[in-house]
Amino acid sequence: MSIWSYANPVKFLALSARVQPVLWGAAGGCVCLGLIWGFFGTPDDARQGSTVKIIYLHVPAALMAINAWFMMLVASLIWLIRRHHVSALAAKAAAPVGVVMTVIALVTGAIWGQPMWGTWWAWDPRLTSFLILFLFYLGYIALWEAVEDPDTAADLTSVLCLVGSVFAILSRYAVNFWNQGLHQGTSVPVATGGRTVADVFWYPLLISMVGFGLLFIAMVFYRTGTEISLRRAAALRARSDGKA
Amino acid sequence: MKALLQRDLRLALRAGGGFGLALAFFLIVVVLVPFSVGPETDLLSTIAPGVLWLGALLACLLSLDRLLALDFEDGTLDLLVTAPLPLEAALSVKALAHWVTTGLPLVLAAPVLGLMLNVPGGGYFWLVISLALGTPALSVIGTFGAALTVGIKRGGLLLSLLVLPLYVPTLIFGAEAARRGAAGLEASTPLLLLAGITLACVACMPFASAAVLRMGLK
Amino acid sequence: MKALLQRDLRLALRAGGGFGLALAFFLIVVVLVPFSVGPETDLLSTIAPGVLWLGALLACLLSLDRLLALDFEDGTLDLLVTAPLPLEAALSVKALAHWVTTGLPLVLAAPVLGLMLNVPGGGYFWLVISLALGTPALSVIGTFGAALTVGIKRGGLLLSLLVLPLYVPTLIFGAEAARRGAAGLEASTPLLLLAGITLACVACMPFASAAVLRMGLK
Amino acid sequence: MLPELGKYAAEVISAYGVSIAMLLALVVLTLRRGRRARATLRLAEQEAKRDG
Amino acid sequence: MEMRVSDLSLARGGMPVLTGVSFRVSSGAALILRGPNGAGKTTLLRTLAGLQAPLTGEIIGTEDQIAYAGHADGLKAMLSVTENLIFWAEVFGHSDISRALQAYALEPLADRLAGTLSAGQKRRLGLARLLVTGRPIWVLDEPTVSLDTDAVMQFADAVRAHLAGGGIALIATHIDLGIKADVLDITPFRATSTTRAGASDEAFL
Amino acid sequence: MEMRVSDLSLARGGMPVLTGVSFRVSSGAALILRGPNGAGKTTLLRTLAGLQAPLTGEIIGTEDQIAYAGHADGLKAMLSVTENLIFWAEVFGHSDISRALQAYALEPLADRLAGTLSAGQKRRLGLARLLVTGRPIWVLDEPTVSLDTDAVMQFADAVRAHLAGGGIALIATHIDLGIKADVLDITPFRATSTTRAGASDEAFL
Ligand code: HEM
Ligand SMILES: Nc1ncnc2c1ncn2[C@@H]1O[C@H](COP(=O)(O)OP(=O)(O)OP(=O)(O)O)[C@@H](O)[C@H]1O
Ligand SMILES: Nc1ncnc2c1ncn2[C@@H]1O[C@H](COP(=O)(O)OP(=O)(O)OP(=O)(O)O)[C@@H](O)[C@H]1O
Ligand SMILES: [Mg+2]
Ligand SMILES: [Mg+2]
Repeated sequence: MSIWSYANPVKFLALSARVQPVLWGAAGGCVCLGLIWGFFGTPDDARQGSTVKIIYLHVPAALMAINAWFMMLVASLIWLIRRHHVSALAAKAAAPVGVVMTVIALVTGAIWGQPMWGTWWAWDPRLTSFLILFLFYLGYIALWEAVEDPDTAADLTSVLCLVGSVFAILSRYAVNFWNQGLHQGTSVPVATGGRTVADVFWYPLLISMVGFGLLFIAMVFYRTGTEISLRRAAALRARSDGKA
Repeated sequence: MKALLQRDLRLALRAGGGFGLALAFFLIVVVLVPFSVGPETDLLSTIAPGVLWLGALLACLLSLDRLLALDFEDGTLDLLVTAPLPLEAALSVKALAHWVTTGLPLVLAAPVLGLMLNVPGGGYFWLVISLALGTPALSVIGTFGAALTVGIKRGGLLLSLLVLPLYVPTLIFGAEAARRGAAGLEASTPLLLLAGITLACVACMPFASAAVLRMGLK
Repeated sequence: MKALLQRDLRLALRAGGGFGLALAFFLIVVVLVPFSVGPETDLLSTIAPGVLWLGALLACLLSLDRLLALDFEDGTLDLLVTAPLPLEAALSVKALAHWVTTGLPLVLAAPVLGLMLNVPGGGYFWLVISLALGTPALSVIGTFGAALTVGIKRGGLLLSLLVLPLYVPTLIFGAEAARRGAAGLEASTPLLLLAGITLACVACMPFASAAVLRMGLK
Repeated sequence: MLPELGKYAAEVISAYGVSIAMLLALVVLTLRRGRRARATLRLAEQEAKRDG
Repeated sequence: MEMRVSDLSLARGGMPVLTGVSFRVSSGAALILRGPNGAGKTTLLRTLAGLQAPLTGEIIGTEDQIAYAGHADGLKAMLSVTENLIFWAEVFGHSDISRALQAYALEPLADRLAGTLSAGQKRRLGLARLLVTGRPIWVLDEPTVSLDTDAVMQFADAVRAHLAGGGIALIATHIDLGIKADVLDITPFRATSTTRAGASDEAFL
Repeated sequence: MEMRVSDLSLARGGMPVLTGVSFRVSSGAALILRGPNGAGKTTLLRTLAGLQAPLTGEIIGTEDQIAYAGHADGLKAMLSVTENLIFWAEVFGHSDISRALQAYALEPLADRLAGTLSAGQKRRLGLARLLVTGRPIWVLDEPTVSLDTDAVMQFADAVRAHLAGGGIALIATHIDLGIKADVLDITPFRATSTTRAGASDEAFL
């Protein structure tokens, strides 16, 4: 059976109902384990003191904020090319989760900035491009809300997501050009191969990142189901009204 | 296409048509800045290039919602879509008309308003050049935003929300060039980047705008 | 009157209704300022109170054109004028609805956005107070402007042009109070003057707005 | 019970507090909206079945 | 109750349009205004509704009595049919909208957003609004535009009921409505170029 | 020339409205669409004009041949009658507007701003626009709204002349136009609740 068969909304509903418990369980477990281990079970950093503990929230949230947008981009493309409703609704469902992740990254970063840099906020490129990402999320959600016809809304938001992605990358370079920053470089080893975080910090961080990822997936599954239910209820109602 | 350009310009010149209003808005923002940040000359001349760029951007933004919404409301857009003109061309022409009625006057007025904020001597040249290179991108990107929000009742502010993040790269390079120019630094790198953005936008955005408009109209 | 307030608030909350969009615009202006004037923290914190006031004013301004124009276009205004409600009351209610959907959120958001521009510590209190006292005047004066331009097709920018000079006194006292507060100076004099302006506007402007609207509709 | 957080206790705890609160709020809102939507759907399905 | 209009002169855009219009309509009667395009029907009705002032002449008995329905319907696309009606009912100090919904067979559409109605359905909603105002004088400008034959009949019934209840209706129309009423052709009152009736540009002649 | 529509299904707002519509109209013929309010006439005409896509079915022979006139007229209030017409003529690659002005007796109004016309005068201008497009297929949605009897006659003449020149006209209307034409009542094609035609909400059923 092809994976596209789950592009049928009703089938997807059934599938999501089946995987829900596993997903939520795993997500909850990982998040709790990572955060508790991080908070209670790791030593303080020599330079940063206890504030390193913020990393277990800050980095996973920041990662998920970016990945959520990326997932929306892929889902938008699928909608534009293959016109699977589930895909469009998944993009819609992911956006609010992405915003919350963005806000968590911003807030924990701000709180961390106070002791480390002596300021809540600085116009550092990394922070600034995150703020721009936040604006893109807001615009995307506002557009979904504003367009009445759901299919048109899906079309328009998909194109916005595409164009927005291009401009988000452009902004990233522009911002880098505009200001050299305070924020430290990346140390998650995906890009660079080696990592700069000591093992004591690394394992809980890894678990926490996995947890945030799972939480995101669980949430998107569930919320997509919600959107499908709403559409399906509206469709059924409309049919029976039409008959009346 | 010539007909469309002519009509748009003529409409802009008629009563309530908006020609010169972007200019007036620009002027007023520049006038209000000293009221809000205080009258110190040094401070003003430091922030002057930035304020002028920001003012230009906001003035542009504010005039976007009449770019397509009026034509939508009175049914002109429906008829244009069925006309023999390719929609991409029609939208490019409308963007051009928007630039001629808002961007161009702002470019010409910037040196005069710069006086009021004490832009340092050599800065005028770079200010004008950067605005001249950057404002076309603002119009073209704005057309895309207008096309996105066209079916939505009075999308005004939504339009701003969608368009502003898209304006960020243009603003950064434009303002950077103007600021460096005013400070007597080398400003050709940001200027080149700005020109690149404008060219790319002018070349690609009309297709996105037309696609989005077709989706929105149905 | 309750019906009118309810309807306006409900419409604002519906899709495309504009609630929260003023807020978004405010946010975006604050974000764009560093891009245009540069990222230096000192400079930013000096101009912060002024920028926030200017941003609030512009956000308010941008939402004015939907205050009456939509009701005019679909004929609601004609019907309201013939309804048993006194027009003055109707316009006051509409101004109130405008304030609740734009001014109030701005007041609440100002401290957060102040963070981003590094408003000095003690300044937050005065900033919020001055905005809370000043924004109602902005809504009421804005209603007058909207009534003036109601018959004019897409008066958007013309409206801005007419209203901005009327906003000057409010802006001066409001920004002055916020700036003094941020600098740790005594700020109660401009604050009192601001309160006076607001009270006078709320008391008198609806009559002017109603008069102007009656003239414009015929 | 709490580990020794030194002079940064306030920061660390508030960071955790705010983040966890936001995550919880997101989950709760998601679940609530989801429950409601699924309830509406069940109702609509029953109606549809009844009306044939 | 009776409304009386005597020797009315009207201008539109600074130019006199009609002069010397006089008529009276009493309780329970309807008056249908006819005249070619551009004759001044809309101008006359707007003046009666108090939306513009006459140049000369008097209008008696209409103060706060009029419900006006013009070319635009005053409906909000983003409110549902019910919400739209309730709003207007409350503005006019009433609250019951069921009769209005019923008169124009709007019940099946009650929860639809007004923006998603077809042209004729919108018009029916616009006319239903008249029933929730409780006003005795209806001033209607081409009310049956876009209506199908059923809906025209519903409208005629509503007008007849209104008249039977002692109301008054003034209707400008180009087509036949099937309502028993006096007809006033306004063509003879059209202002000629020599008419002097106090229009604003006359000061310059 | 001939236009052919086969087995068309249409949706509006995600709901199927019409299914299985088929007809053909050949050069020189007119087709009048009838149906109660909300039947789907506007939806059908917009689809034919290419403003929305059909769910299923084929439309043949309309590509770049259609001049559409819907509920809104596409007139600019701040341009004069002549300027409005010239604009549309140029968009469609023509330049002569005198025939259009004459057909609807618009010469006396030629220099007036479109915004200062009465409802019927505006409509006449909107219809005159069709004459400057030079397109062979006219798709008209309730064209005679607000028109007086003279103007309705002018319209009928214009349609007859268009047909005589080998054109095609599709007209949705509720009233009688005095044009010899086939009538298609679309009521039988209304989608029932069990219709499956690929409307966007069907994926959810
Ligand atoms: C509002 C402010 C902040 C924002 C929006 C922000 C944003 C981000 C983002 C997006 C990442 C992930 C980047 C990646 O992994 O490639 C990240 C990672 C990180 N941030 Fe922040 N940050 C902020 C403030 C801070 C502060 C104040 C500190 C501490 C001094 C900090 C320390 C870190 C660390 C240690 C990482 C992990 C870097 C790595 O190993 O990849 N951040 N931040
Ligand atoms: N703003 C304006 N400025 C100048 N003249 C105007 C204006 N509005 C309308 N007119 C003219 O006033 C006259 C009366 O217009 P009115 O709208 O009252 O006509 P009407 O009888 O309602 O016509 P219709 O049947 O077409 O609706 C017309 O000749 C019209 O052209
Ligand atoms: N945006 C929308 N969303 C949902 N349904 C809609 C929307 N627009 C129209 N409809 C419905 O689609 C159906 C067809 O509408 P359409 O406008 O085609 O009817 P019509 O035949 O032109 O009617 P009229 O004679 O009143 O103009 C109607 O039942 C209408 O209520
Ligand atoms: Mg009229
Ligand atoms: Mg229709």
